[in-house]
Amino acid sequence: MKKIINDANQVVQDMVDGLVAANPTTLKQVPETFVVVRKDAPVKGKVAIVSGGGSGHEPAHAGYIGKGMLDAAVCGEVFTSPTPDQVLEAIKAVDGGAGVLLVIKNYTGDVLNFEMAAELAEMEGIQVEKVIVNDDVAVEDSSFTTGRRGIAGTIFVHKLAGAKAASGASLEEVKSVAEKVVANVRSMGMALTPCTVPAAGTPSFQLAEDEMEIGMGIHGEPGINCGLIASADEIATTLTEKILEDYDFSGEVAVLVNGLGATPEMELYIVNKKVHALLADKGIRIYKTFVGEYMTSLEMAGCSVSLLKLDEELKELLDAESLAPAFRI
Amino acid sequence: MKKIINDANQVVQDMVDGLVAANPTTLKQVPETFVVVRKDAPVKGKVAIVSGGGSGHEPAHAGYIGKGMLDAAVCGEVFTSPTPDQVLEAIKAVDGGAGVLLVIKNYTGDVLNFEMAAELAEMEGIQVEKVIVNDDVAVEDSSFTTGRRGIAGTIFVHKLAGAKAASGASLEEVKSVAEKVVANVRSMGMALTPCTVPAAGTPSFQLAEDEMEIGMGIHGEPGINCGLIASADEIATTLTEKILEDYDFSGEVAVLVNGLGATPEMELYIVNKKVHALLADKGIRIYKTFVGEYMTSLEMAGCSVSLLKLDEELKELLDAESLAPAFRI
Amino acid sequence: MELNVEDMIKWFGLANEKIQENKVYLTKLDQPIGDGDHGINMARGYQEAVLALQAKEYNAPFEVLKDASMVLLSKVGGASGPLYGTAFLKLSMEVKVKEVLNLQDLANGLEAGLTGLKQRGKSEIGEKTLIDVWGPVVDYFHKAGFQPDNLTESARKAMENTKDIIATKGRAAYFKEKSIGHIDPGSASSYLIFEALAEVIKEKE
Amino acid sequence: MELNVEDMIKWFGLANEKIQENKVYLTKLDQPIGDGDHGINMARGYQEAVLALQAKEYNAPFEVLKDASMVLLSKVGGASGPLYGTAFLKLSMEVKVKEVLNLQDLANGLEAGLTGLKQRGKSEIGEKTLIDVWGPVVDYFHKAGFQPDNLTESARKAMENTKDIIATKGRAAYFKEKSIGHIDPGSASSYLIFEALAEVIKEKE
Ligand SMILES: Nc1ncnc2c1ncn2[C@@H]1O[C@H](COP(=O)(O)OP(=O)(O)O)[C@@H](O)[C@H]1O
Ligand SMILES: Nc1ncnc2c1ncn2[C@@H]1O[C@H](COP(=O)(O)OP(=O)(O)O)[C@@H](O)[C@H]1O
Ligand SMILES: [Mg+2]
Ligand SMILES: [Mg+2]
Ligand SMILES: [Mg+2]
Ligand SMILES: [Mg+2]
Repeated sequence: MKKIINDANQVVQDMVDGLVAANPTTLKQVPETFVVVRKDAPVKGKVAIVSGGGSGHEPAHAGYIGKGMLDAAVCGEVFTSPTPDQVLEAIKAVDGGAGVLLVIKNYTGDVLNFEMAAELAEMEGIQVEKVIVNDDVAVEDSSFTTGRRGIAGTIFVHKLAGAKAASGASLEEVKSVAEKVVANVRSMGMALTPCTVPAAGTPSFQLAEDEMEIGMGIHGEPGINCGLIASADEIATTLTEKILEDYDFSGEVAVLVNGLGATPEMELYIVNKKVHALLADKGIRIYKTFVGEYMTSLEMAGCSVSLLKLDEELKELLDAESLAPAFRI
Repeated sequence: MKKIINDANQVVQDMVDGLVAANPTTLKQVPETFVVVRKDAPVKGKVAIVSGGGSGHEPAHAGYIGKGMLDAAVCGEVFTSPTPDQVLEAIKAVDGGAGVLLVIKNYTGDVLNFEMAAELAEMEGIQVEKVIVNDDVAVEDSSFTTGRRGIAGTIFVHKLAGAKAASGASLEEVKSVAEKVVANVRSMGMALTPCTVPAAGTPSFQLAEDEMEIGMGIHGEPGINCGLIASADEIATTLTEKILEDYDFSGEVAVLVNGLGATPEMELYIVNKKVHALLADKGIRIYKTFVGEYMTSLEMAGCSVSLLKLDEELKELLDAESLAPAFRI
Repeated sequence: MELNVEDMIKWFGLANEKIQENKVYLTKLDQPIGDGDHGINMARGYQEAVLALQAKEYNAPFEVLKDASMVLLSKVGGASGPLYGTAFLKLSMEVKVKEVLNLQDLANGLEAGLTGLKQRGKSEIGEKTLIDVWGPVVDYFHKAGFQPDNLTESARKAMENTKDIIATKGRAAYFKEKSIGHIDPGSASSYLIFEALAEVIKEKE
Repeated sequence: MELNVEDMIKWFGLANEKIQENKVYLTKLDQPIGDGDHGINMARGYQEAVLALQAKEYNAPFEVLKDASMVLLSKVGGASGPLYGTAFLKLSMEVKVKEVLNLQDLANGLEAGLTGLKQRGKSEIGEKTLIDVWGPVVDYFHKAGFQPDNLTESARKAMENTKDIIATKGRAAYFKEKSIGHIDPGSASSYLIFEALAEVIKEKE
């Protein structure tokens, strides 16, 4: 394991300190927690948006804190959902009286911990709603299992719900935008290499020098198949087609080509070229494209593609101002 | 070599296509070149800023194109300086009549190719000035050798010269700001792993599982020493102290903690925490901090620290609006 | 056989020792069919729980259980944190007021814990989760002829049996058929916890 | 011995073959003391040069040399592109108008190329660059008793000798003492180019 860290058990602490130090005018930490909130929180009368999850997915989620996006991010231990008390602290720190929306990626841990926090917050008289993001089409859509994972498409939920909240909308309205985004976003990823949880010290899985895994989750959970490494065009095609099979994207879309951590931006642009060609072929219009690292998996090499189907309302929300450092609009 | 590419000899072509496809409203490609320019180029009456170099350092330099920063970026082959004809095309595409400033990282290839392009442009009646960035304190400052490399500090030159140009300043004034930034910026990097030029197929150097290289250049050129991997605090201390030994930074500074490609953002924040502590100890005030991937080396793991000494003029230019996607202010 | 406050504290202490010893093993189990943090999570949570229990005076077992459940809830994280937190909270509520716990109390308490686990996890026996150890253990407690060694044995068997199950809940569910052949990490930590309980009971006999 | 337009084209063709064959080797030389692209750069540039030369009619060697230099300048990139581009441009200018080149013409032309290299690279003999091959080669051309095989031999020796030099120019300069023991990649490509020239001359004898 080669990492630039001090103590494998202190990485989240050190990261949060370094993050807040880097953004002293826009971020603050809730004392004695790994909760990071807008410096000006709570914003009176505005619905607050809280997200979070295990650490190791940076810039998700703390990079999305800012006017027009998140009010708080709860940083769990690496790959470990944060605990209910931490989520509760976040909710309390940002509630401006108009209620709080929790944006939860669909993993058992996140769902359980955020749900418990929501119950605790309601007991304290705070109005809380939640939305669960499950954009990963690599996983079968089923009500008998945990269901689909939440991956990079989550960023669109942050952005659009955040824009709606910034516009002064009610909790119900913000939640309904978030649900609309969830209903209209699909993603799929792939990996070339594993990653190592610092405190574990060894990679969480193995891929041979000529192998890749299609459909990989952001914690290294496997995908649809492990096969020989393919070309960028083939990879882009596999991911895009699986997404298009799952949902009718005809009309206009936003595209997100996301790097998992170790993949050079060059390669993401190569993938983007093919995604554009594929969508053009199908007559799907691309309204906006985002290429970069938005939802990572430590130092995993790989990428994901997300599509968000847009209508006039969603376009306006996508274009609204965001001052979040990792998603400036 | 595990890469998401199609043809190792076509990566720059594919990347430029994917980049322009992602930014259709802000970027355009000069036909039949790897030159990317602002969509609205040439901006009449504004001094234009052109930079570039070998590819593989993304988002440098095309990510810095935008109002308030670069007008054009010339993308060479991977790790290979672009040729004079390409640089000339860039100069011609962005000259708005007020002249063009070339921002060159100090490598023999970049210097030679950009200089030849400048001569050709002058022959065509375009006013061209150039500034050479040599911020890497890992290399001895010498007039008998090639001298110091240009690394991540270059981004500050782009930003501040770009802001000056946007303010309507003359070529001479823009050049003098760029030179002032060069005089006041210092950087140093380190690496944990090598990277692989796609067309070469094998890593350009080796580092054992317990080794790191301090003072590493962005093409994998070696540094001051190769030793056992140290803690984030030790690494931050080594880099920061070497920078502080080289130049008197007392007063106010901007900090840039830059990832080389494969290093998780988490680790960059851990380094940032220590850099802040060290500067605080020395009574150096931090005006602004940037943490992220600004000048990468393909999939190399590692980081660099840059400091820019600020005065009122430079602060104002640093704070000026930039619409460049990779450096939004 | 009756367990008092001290025994409860001993239970958590012993379980903690086992979890610390098996931290790497539990994490390794979570690598092929999870995200490689289960040992880290459990070790962090149990360590904190033991510290918290040492720092306080208790009058009844349910108080120990409640405090432990709160620490686990706020220190383990992931899926296992709220699950173990819930299980011990339900166990605590079931045995409320009692100053000592006999086998019947434990049986009822653990059954309440199991019910809590199922509700919280929206899951059932046979989904390759820690429930697949809690279920057989509760059954064993309800049987006549309790023997600590047999408790350990039935927990161990239950844990081993999770190898053959296809996961349908938790992170391992993404691995589908590939989850077969691997022990569920949560079942392994539950086994350690029941092994510790068996040892505490054995000492009392 | 006189070289005409066809021989010039043959020179670039032969040099290209050698460079393509040694593409990996040249890149490998550039890995320990450079950035691992020299073979890729030279192979790309020479391939393009040969294609360009085949597509046109020429009346004199200097025209071939000028076109080749322009292609190298615009296709090699890196440090070596402008250097080779400059060298061949200066060579072309030196032998301008002449319809055939004898040994003396080549000697003068290569010397002009060497001067161009030094100016462009702001470098001298002994800095572990391709100049360390061009220098001895020019010297050899000026000597009496020219023998193609000896040209090759002196170029090879010069290339080998770059092993012992500490680099002070180009990317290898960052390696300081560590650059010792490694052949300079640019010297190796220059060696191949002169080996090709020697073979062309040999055929004419
Ligand atoms: N829905 C569920 N119901 C019951 N137990 C579950 C459920 N989901 C996960 N688990 C248990 O949690 C364990 C994983 O815990 P841990 O690795 O700490 O959390 P995470 O999966 O969030 O990384 C699994 O091995 C399983 O026993
Ligand atoms: N200043 C210089 N003068 C002469 N030759 C140089 C100089 N700098 C570099 N070279 C030559 O260029 C070669 C490297 O070429 P190449 O790898 O293609 O470019 P780069 O170093 O830009 O990657 C070196 O081996 C050396 O022979
Ligand atoms: Mg986890
Ligand atoms: Mg190069
Ligand atoms: Mg886990
Ligand atoms: Mg090179």
